Amino acid sequence: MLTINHFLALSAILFVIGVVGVLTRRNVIVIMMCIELMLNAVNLTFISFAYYLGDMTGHVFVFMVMAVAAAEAAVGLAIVMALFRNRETVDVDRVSLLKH
Amino acid sequence: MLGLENIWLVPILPLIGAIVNGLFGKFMSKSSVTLWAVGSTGLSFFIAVIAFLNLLSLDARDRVFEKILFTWIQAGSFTAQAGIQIDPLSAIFLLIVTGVGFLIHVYSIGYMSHEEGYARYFAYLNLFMFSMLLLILGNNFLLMFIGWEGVGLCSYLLIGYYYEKDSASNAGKKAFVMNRIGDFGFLLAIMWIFWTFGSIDYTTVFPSASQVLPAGGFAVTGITLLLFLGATGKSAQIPLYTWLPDAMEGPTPVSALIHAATMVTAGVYMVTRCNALFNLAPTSMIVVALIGAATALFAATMGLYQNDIKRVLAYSTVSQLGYMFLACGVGAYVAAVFHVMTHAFFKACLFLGSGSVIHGMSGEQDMRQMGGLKSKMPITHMTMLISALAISGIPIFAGFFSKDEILLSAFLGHTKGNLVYWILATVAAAVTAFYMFRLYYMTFSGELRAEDQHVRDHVHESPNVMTVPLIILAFGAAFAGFLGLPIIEGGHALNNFLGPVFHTPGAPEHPHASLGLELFLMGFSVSVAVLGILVARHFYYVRPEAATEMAAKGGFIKTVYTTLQNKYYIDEIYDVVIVKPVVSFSRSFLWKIFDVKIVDGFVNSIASFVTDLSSLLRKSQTGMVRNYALAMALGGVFFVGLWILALGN
Amino acid sequence: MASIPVPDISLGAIAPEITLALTAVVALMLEVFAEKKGRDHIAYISLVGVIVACFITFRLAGDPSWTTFSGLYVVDRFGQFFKLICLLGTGMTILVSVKYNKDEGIDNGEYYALLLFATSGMLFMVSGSDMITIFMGLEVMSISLYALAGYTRKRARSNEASVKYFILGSLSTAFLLYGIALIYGSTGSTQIDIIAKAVSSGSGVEAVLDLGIVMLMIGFAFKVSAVPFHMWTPDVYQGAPTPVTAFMSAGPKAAAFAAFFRVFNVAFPSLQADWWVIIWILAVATMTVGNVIALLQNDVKRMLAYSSIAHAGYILVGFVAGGALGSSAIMYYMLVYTFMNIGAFAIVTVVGRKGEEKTKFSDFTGLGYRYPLMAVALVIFLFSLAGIPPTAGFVGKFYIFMAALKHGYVYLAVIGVVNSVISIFYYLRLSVMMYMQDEPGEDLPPLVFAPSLIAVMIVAIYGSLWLGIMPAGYISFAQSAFLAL
Amino acid sequence: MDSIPILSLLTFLPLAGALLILFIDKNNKGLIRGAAFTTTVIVFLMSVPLYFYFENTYEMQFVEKHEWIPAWGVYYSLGIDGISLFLVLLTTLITAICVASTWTAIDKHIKEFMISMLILETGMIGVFCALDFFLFYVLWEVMLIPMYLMIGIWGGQRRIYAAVKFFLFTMFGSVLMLVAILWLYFHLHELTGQYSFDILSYHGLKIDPSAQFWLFLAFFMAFAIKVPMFPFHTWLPDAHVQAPTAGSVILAGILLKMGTYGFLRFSLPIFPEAAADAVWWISSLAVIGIIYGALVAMVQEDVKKLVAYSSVSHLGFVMLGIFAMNTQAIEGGMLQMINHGISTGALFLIVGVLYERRHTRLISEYGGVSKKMPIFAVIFMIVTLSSIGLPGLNGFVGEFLILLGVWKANPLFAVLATTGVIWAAVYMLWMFQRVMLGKITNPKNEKLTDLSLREIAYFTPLIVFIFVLGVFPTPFIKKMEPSINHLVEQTRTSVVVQIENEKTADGKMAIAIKPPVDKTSADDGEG
Amino acid sequence: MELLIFYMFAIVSVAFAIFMIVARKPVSSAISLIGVMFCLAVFYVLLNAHLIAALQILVYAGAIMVLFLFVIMLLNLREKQGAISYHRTALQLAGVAVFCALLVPFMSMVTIPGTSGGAGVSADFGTTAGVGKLLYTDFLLPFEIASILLLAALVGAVALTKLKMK
Repeated sequence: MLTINHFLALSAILFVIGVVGVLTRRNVIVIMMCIELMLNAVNLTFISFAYYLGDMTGHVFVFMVMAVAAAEAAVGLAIVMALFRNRETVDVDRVSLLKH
Repeated sequence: MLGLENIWLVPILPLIGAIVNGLFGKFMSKSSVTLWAVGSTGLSFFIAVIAFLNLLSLDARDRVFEKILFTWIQAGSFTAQAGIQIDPLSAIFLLIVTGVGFLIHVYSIGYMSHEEGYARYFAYLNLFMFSMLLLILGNNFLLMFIGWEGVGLCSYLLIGYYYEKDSASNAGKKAFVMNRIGDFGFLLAIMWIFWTFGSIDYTTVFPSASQVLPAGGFAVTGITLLLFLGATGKSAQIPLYTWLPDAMEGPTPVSALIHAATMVTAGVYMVTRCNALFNLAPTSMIVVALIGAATALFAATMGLYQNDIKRVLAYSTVSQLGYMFLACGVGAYVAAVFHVMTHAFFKACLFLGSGSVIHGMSGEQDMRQMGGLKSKMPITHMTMLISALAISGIPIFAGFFSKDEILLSAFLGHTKGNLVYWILATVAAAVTAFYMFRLYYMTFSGELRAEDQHVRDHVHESPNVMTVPLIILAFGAAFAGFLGLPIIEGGHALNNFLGPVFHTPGAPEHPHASLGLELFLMGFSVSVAVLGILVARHFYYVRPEAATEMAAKGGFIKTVYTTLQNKYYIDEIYDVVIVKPVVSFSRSFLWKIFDVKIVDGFVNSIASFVTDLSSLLRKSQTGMVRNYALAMALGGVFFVGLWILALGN
Repeated sequence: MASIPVPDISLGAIAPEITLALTAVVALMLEVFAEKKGRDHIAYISLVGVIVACFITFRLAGDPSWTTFSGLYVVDRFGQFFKLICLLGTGMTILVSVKYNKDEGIDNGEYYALLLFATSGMLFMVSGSDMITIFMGLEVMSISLYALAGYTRKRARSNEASVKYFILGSLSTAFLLYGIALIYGSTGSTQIDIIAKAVSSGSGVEAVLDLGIVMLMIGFAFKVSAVPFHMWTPDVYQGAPTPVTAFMSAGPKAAAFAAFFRVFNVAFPSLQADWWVIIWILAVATMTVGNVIALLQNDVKRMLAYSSIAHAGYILVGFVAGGALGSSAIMYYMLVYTFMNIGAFAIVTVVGRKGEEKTKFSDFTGLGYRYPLMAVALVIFLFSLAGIPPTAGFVGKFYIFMAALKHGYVYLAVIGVVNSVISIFYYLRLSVMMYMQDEPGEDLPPLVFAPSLIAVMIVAIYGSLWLGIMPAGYISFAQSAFLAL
Repeated sequence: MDSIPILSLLTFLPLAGALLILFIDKNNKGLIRGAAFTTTVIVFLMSVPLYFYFENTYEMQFVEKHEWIPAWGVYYSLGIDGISLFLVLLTTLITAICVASTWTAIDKHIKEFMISMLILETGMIGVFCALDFFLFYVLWEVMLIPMYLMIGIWGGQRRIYAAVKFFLFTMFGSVLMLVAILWLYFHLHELTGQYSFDILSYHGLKIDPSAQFWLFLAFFMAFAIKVPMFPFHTWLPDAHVQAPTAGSVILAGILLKMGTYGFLRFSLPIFPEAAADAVWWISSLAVIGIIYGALVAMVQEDVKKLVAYSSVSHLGFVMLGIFAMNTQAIEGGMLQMINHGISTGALFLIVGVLYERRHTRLISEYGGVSKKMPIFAVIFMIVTLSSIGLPGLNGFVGEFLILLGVWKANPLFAVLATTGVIWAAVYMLWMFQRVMLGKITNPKNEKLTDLSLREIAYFTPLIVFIFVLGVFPTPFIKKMEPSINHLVEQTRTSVVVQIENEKTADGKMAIAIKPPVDKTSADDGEG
Repeated sequence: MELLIFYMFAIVSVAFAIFMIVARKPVSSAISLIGVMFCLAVFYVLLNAHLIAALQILVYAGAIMVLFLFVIMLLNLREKQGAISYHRTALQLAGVAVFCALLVPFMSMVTIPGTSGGAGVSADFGTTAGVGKLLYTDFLLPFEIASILLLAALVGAVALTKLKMK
């Protein structure tokens, strides 16, 4: 019997993978992809809750998250472009002028 | 007009003199300075005499006059009036102070004529007169305390008169601090008295003393011992006497006035004034008598081998003050006051005489440089001889009567151990006679030993302005004793006059001795004194080289000699035992370690702890974005865990 | 075809946001037509937009509160007050930017448009009574800020700031969103008053709800830069163009606090007994870490960044206290903070000169005598930040600690005041530099004070000083505007 | 008199002066100095009538009360009683003298200096007049800023360290007090149902003794640091030594009094039980302070540091007096505050005179100065004597009354404290000797010039007060007595109640103060 | 049947996700992410969210990920030369395991009363009409805000990448 718990567990796992990706990858673009993965995981949560609650707010929310994800991707990639132009790198560990 | 009503003028006049000379003396001519200074003192003496006569004219029981000028301090139930009180005791002191004071002012005109700070000197001197008179005339303890500290201040200022000399300023400071130690006791005593009696007025405290305080109780013993601590400071008794010999750094008239005739007797005045309290405290009386007797002998021995003419006199003063306290301690207050009076004459005379000698010797104070001044300074010689005889206790001279009365009282006294005091005092009398005549012979007989040709050429008798006071004082030293003729019953004028003051409850009975015993004791003390004189004559007149030979021999005698010359090393002992440890404890522990390292260090270490923490925490800000993300994740885990584990609803 | 019901819409309620958005569009269009030189008018037109929005907001600030957009948007005095703070911050930032942007060559319409978009996002966020409004507002604000932080894109530091801000910001958004999702799941709604009902009736799914609340808290804590979610702040504040830093430290923070406060006090008041502990810990950690690290900073911008972390801590104290007094204290504090902090950053832009070369502490040496008025102004801001009377910062802190004590948080208040003592040290350091160090030998070209900067300084001084001396009106305003529950 | 807001005028006139100076060109030094001096003199002259119009009751007088922050119950309310009257007068006097003393001593940034000075005066007068906790606290901290600037800008070598230390240290104490004030504020609400910062409404408030302890501690920290009491004194030597002369004078003369004033105005009447419990501790600290301050002062090599440590000693007396909690001791404490303001102020001015001429404060650099500066020597001597409490001068009366009162409370403390009299003589005279007496050994001292007329002029009022207060202290005591009696009564009644409670509770006495049983203390209550 | 589909796609999506974070090349990561997204679309269908499933493919996989790939290609990025760091991979897997252990248990606690299995959903649940109606009525405001958001993002992206700085 497929329950909401299956979906929630799956989305939790995907979310965690996204978090771990953010924490371990050095490539900005990959990090951004990890964040996308996290957002996707959240979307899955929303949709499953919406389904099991019988309430479409979750769908609206996911719709908005997609818009946000698109916007973030646009700005984020623009930032990466600018970074690359300045530094010739997308390695976040090398982006540490500002510290202490 | 000049009755007792105006007695307040007596202290005020010198104060005016002091203010005028203090503020404007620099801009005034020498003669007007003199006029203000000496004039005010003279006027004050004049009023004092009239007041005294007025007092005499009153019935013996009514001889207390009190006048409140204004309320000085009033705080809650505490009141200290600025009021004047005169009774026979203060009247005697009043006369001594104004009289001797006036003479010394006159003498100073001559002695100080070449000094730079002439006006300053007289301002201080007048201020001293004011303080001393306030001390005597004040109607309560606090006013006495003002005068008490005031005279201490003037003593400080005058000792340090030659402030460019380190020894002078050191001596001044020493005097002040030693006095302060005494004042510490006095101040506490005043507080204790206030909280016991609810007042500090003499007229309230003394009459009710025997009712309020149980005789021999803790309170009265404590109060009197604290008062006596004050007295030991001011009157240079063991253990606070060391300042007085050093005080000789001041100009000689100052030594005569302050450190011989008046200020140092303030302690005696205080003890006699508080006789009502002391009588209730037998233990304190023993302490007073013992300290007095011990000081009398101890100081006398230190005077034996001093070569500075003024130092000899200084130790002699300490010793004589010891006699006075001995008298107080055995309850012979009249004898004490009597001795104060005679001592004022002969000691002032001796000091002024020595001043005259010093003046004549162009400032030389070392007796080894003197000799043979008999012919060159005849008046000085005569007056000093009379005074030396007086202090040695040779009959008909003043000192004989007063000292004899003390010895007699000691012998007969009710106080425990009175015979011990008598022996100490008698030995001291012999020693006194010896060193006084040692001084006399070294100064006046033989040949002039001065090495400096300039000094030799300029030895001269002092001007009249200096010799006249000498003569007057010598006259007093010779004849003042007749005020207290002991033998003629009823002839003891002083006793009759002062009697009412000392007839307080608990006062010891006046000792009665048979005429024979009295005469025997008299004879004994005189012969002891004569012995002392003869020994001195042997060593310093007949065979002047004998003393040096003996000293040169070495061994025990030499040790005694150097010990005496170094005053038993008491100053050095004080220095090593008290002064140095306190200073180095304060400097190397309290300041450099406790204050800087511990108190301040604690505060600074808090600051450095915070900054250390800061630099540690700063390191967490690595600049690595992934570390930041990790921190966020861990923070999240922490809070989730906290919520679930600790708070879970 | 099913008819679509007419939605419950009141455009008047979102008129300020609309105004801002339209002004932003105008700014974008003006950019197209603007000359190379003399393009200050973009800034001033943006400013006019902000002022108009201010007026509208002010007019909307009446009793009682009402909701619109099907309960997604609420108009109440609490929100309007915070909106005014955000608008104030934006207005002042625009003034600070004029001269700076010209020096930096970034004086174009996009910049102001982004500022205005961000502001409109804040306003939505402040008034949002549904998670979705709050989330969208937050994202509008954040995305604009990511771009603004990296606006001087040629500069490595600015670039780095935006990278860091972006990565961490997105991460926090993900957390926030996950929190919202879980709360939604366990209560069945995203509207905060419905959530409140579900939570208080206990019909929610507790474990997941709790997890959601914590996740949500992480998201907000990030935005208000509370420790340990603060680490982006110093780097971003230091790297971003100074006017943007000034902007970020005021409006977005105020908006985030408003939303944070609203969500927690409207949606989860019944769990207050639990979450106050977390906020308490956040408050203490934030104050302490912010202040302690700020002690040893050598760059003024970075110091101010840490100081802003610390200030978030003080505001969290008011948050913990809660209630009418707590919320009005936060409001007053945010208002004051906007004045003094932007004032301080304004001076940093002046002293920093072209290209922000001079933002070190040592660059302030001797300024007290060369530019006395400016130095006095900075000292006022610093003392206000430090909370020393008679500045507004003092009244603000007083207010906050008053609220804390009213509800019995004595330890929190004690920790707070001790922290404010620590903070004095680094604020004083700057005054030490200006007044007490010998002047440097090197000759630098004189500082340039544009009229716009003078205007912003006057406003800031007014706020930092007058609000401290005569705070009565503002306080009663804040107290009347507390979050009605 | 009632119709004129005299206290507001006094408080804000200096501020107006500061504003005026703000608009004077900074190079017009004469005008700046003149404006500042005129302002302070006017303020002083305006403050003098306070003394004459002051009625001998304990009620607050010249009261002004206006709404300030109604939402919190904060009022702008000023008023003075016998305790604050003299501190206000002292402030106005000392400030005027300070301005006069800086005529040549301050030669850079004069404008800033004078503005700081005037703002400081506003703060100081305000603190003593404030009857509202909020107002009090605001002004209490406002003063820190100009003082901080004065030390930091015009100070000596380590001025920054000293200034920051001063600021942080005193701030630390005051913020704890702030928390306590706020706590009290809500407690007042609990007890009476009203929100008020009115200081007087806190007097005699029955606060739970266990809470009192913490509150008292918080207030104690603020005031003890300000005083400064023994272990909290460490900021003082640094601040004093580094501050410019006028700063030191103000610091010693007035700022330190704020601590002791705080104890009288707040700690005793608001927390009588806690204060009574603390008597032993505070008195011990005070006695330690007296002796410790004196001993450390004795061995200082820097004149200013010596005077600074002597303040620790003198303020120890004041604290001892205040915590003897009887009329004499508190009156003595009040007098001692005034006296310390005058004498230590004068001492710092004296050090300033020397420093201005020789630019060193090391005692070893001097010696024999009397020879070159006779007038100075006289003034120095008088001030020294005043400082060591010579009877007839001001120092004595206060010290004596303190000791008298302390004797009643606890003779042991009185005995120990009285040794302070000896130590004072030791360190002051030793210092005087090393600086002024002896031969001139340092050739640099040969060029010393005596006091100028201006310098004499600003010393004169101090010297006059040294004598006046020493000889005629009663008029001053009379003015303060009603207030102090009232204070003692307030303190005592609650303590008596507490003692009775404790007696019934566990049958033992835990209080250091005796209830009024004997005749004399009953008198005290009535004055 | 549903359960089987779920498990199948769940395993696949997790595998893609893990490969995304361990992959050496950004392009591989991107491709993996697209894979995850396709799987998610399947779940959306399972959950009756047809519109969202479509958008998932169109917007995410179609638009956003293409953008990513485009940038990756544009910048010609590659991670440091060398094989997959097994050390890092182990770390990543361990991290995933730990965090999952912390997080997943929560999800098993969720119970939705009464509606298990989503039996009671209405006919237009998840359809374009259903969601669209909501968007234009109750959720009009966020929809409008989204327009501002996209405009802001556009402006931001342009501002950050314009070649010239004046």
